[in-house]
Amino acid sequence: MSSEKGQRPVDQDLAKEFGLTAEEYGNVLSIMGRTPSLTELGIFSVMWSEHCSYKSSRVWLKTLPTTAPWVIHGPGENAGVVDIGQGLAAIFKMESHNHPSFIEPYQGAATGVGGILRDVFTMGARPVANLNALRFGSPENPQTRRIVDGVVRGVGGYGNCVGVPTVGGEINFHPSYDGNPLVNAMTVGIARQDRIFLSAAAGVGNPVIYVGSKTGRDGIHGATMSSSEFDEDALAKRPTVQVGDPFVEKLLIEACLELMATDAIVAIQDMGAAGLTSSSVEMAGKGGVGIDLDLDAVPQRERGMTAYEMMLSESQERMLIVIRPDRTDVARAIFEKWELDFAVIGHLTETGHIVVRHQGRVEADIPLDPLADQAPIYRRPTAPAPVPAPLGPLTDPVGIEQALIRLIGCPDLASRAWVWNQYDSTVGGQTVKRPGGADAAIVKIEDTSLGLALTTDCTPRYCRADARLGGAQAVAEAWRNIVATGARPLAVTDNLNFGSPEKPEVMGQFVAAIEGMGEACRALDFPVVSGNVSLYNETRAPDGSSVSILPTPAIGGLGVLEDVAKAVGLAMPADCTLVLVG
Amino acid sequence: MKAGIVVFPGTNRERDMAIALRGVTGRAPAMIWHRDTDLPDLDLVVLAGGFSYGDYLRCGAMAAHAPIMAAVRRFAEAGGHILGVCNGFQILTETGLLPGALLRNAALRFLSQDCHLRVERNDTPFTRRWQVGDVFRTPMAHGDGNYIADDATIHALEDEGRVAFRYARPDGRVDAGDRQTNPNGSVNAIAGVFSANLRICGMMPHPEDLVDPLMGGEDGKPLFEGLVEALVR
Amino acid sequence: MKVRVTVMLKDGVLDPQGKAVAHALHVLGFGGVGEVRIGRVIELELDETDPAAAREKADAMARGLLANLVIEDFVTEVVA
Amino acid sequence: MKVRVTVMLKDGVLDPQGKAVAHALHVLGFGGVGEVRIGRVIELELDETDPAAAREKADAMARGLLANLVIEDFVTEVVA
Ligand SMILES: Nc1ncnc2c1ncn2[C@@H]1O[C@H](COP(=O)(O)OP(=O)(O)O)[C@@H](O)[C@H]1O
Repeated sequence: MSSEKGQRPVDQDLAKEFGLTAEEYGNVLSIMGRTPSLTELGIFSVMWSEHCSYKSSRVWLKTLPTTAPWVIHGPGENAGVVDIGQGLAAIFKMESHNHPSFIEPYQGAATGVGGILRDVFTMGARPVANLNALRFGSPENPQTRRIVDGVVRGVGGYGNCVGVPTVGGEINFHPSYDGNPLVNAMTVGIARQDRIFLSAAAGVGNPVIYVGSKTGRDGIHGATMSSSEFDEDALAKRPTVQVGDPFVEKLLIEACLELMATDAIVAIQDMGAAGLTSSSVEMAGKGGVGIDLDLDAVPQRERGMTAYEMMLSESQERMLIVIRPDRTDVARAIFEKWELDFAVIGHLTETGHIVVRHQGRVEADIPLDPLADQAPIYRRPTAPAPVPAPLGPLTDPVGIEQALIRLIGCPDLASRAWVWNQYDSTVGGQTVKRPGGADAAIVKIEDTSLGLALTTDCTPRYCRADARLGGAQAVAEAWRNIVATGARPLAVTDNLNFGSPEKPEVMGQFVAAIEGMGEACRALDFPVVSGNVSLYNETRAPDGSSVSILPTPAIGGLGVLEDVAKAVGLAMPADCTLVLVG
Repeated sequence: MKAGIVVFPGTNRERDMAIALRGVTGRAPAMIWHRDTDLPDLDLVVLAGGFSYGDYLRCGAMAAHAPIMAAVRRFAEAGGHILGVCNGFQILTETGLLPGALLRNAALRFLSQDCHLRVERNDTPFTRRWQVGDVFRTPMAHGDGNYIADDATIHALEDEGRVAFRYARPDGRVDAGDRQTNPNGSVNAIAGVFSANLRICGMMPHPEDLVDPLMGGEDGKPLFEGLVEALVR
Repeated sequence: MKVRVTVMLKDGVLDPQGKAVAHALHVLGFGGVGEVRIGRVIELELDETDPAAAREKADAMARGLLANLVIEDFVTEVVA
Repeated sequence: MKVRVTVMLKDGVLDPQGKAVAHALHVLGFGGVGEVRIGRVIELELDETDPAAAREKADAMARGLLANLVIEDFVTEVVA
């Protein structure tokens, strides 16, 4: 791909293909004071993509409540961190992998699980539970079966192999997801509060090390693609699909946790979207230092990779670590023990620039501050979304028995056992309430009396009827599901899945949903500590128009039980009385 | 009883197994690294569940060749006791320490659910805490648990009483053709087998995940209690 | 007529299985092993007597079901 | 030298995957499909120049790791 592009001059046309607007490209030119190289253009385009920069959502996300006495780290780190007592912290986040799951359902879902796991263990937590919130098209659509099958296998295939129990989730069906399923994966991990690892780089001269799998030409431009509308064109342009390797991820978890038990790490970050680019830019940027990378040292899976390709590759199961120089050998020994790649690929500098060298040439030299500070922020126009017509009176009274049978049989309410029976929910030996066992899954914290209550919730039809109430309702439902188990709700993560932000009515839904969520979170003292935004979830209708998905602000809730033995489930003992409250 | 758990790259139920063993022995089992070439002084070697080497190629195939397995084989030849659960069972068949092989589940899907096992004999260290015909509940979680062997091997196993456990209904009835009770399609509903000397036992389900009422029951505990009773020195 | 469809991952797509097997062969003491790629073969007994027609049918099956063209390539051949 | 090892379940061993594929092909409207068997192919890049030596090496790898002779048969062939 780059060999063709390499021959093309970098100009506004190319910038447009990379997803930058004319104005954004103008800013690139003024920051650089010259025409950027291809690699530099690639770095700007991914850092300023919707996916990495949150340019359409940032102003609204800021309105969410994010603090409470028990919040240790809110949004801004790889995952949210809350105090659960006894010196321990729960670290959790939810993330989407919607577009990749449409292209290749198995690998899309699998790598989604892999990505969110890395966000959590990169902070020092051992992952103890996975959840997943899935939305598929109409069951009548012939594509739906294939996508459901691939996604469910992919979630299980990855989670089962890494040995993290999948303990809960939710599934809905609606035609608006026909060409755009939603795959939102959530991971929860546990760490000691005094052993939490952050991503801000520090210490000029400190080595930057690369660990995990080798870099290939996987998913180049995935980040910019996940921020653009999805259509036939995108299918044709698709990058090499990323294939997940859960076996390597398992080794990476063990190796990182082993290294984290030493004092070697200064900062650590997983390579997620736009791998090497976003991890190095963010780590150096947050730490206010510069970073020099030598791409010749990057472990490579394929021959002849260019700087552009290496910087934008989304190969999975890789991490970037800033390390104390005198601990490099300790670290190397640990990664060799786990049979993972390990390479020193650069060091921190005082230049405030990211400098990328390859085969004796400087392929990129970008000042980090303006790259971050001048990232676009949009306050896009909003308009009220059309309110669906009221449902009208019941015209076909079928009698209560038939109604019940229909309800139980409908795709949105039918048993999900066929799904959760493909997920290993007991590995780890700490699962107190498995899927279907309680309103929220309950996982015991090993060697303590503590338990976590975990749930994901959202009712997209409510959000379409009234995005504000729908957003509030999703939060309230997560809170109720946690309370119903006897746990104390602590905090939420979210995954805001919406259509194109360039449609004012979609932006209207987005803003209203956030307002509703914010209100509910404030009222319940249930702050948002991490999350993810997925926009441009659109499919092409037969008439050529673009249809947005139902607004889907998925909420992942977490609560704590001081005494996990007191957790309450759904099973009704024979000799009990039924009471209705509320 | 001194127990040790072998850890391969990709093993992921070693912690569950350690908890179960600690519960009955009162002390933590030794964790043994796949690259070691010797075993410490042990009464029981456990091959735990998981996805050794990702279960790539065939489940257990690559682990069967790990350096530690030569030591495990010597341990077996010297009459040592070995328990292989799930991936551990697959590894034992791949090394030839137990007969047969485990194919993809009949429904071609990973199955994570509770099943019921019927105890086929109780004069072994693994089963002495049960009565013959007892049924206990246990979780299972695997994609390749469909036990198969050639006819001669199956006959030999049956004739010599080397079937340890069979998938059964809660009332003890076995129906190999019924997917409800024999979910992975195993020949004769075989869920676990013994070696000829009855000192090696491999099984697919996970008794180690049901040893605590908090996790839903203690149905798997007799296996570990029996081992302690039999192997205590 | 028997047709064999061989399905392999496309060049450039990560092959975790192949990687792990290459490593294992090395550990087992087999030297001189370079790249290892793992694929699937599907042998189909087809009700056809004309080899060209049989291959065409197998090609259609490969495109429709047997291969995942997003990440895999396939080859068909008549074997008997 | 490139060698291909093809591993198939032995005759007589039930192949549930093959059965499922046969069924799926039928549902997709492909008629005239008899038995379907599914196997694995492993392509090895070997550091050998002599085809006979390369095959011998691959045979040893197949016996040692690539095939489980309890349930599987294998064939090796030099492909390049
Ligand atoms: N994708 C999934 N993965 C795992 N478990 C799931 C999934 N979808 C639903 N479940 C589980 O199925 C049960 C019922 O789901 P749902 O009907 O959404 O619950 P509720 O309405 O009580 O929140 C819950 O235990 C939930 O965790």
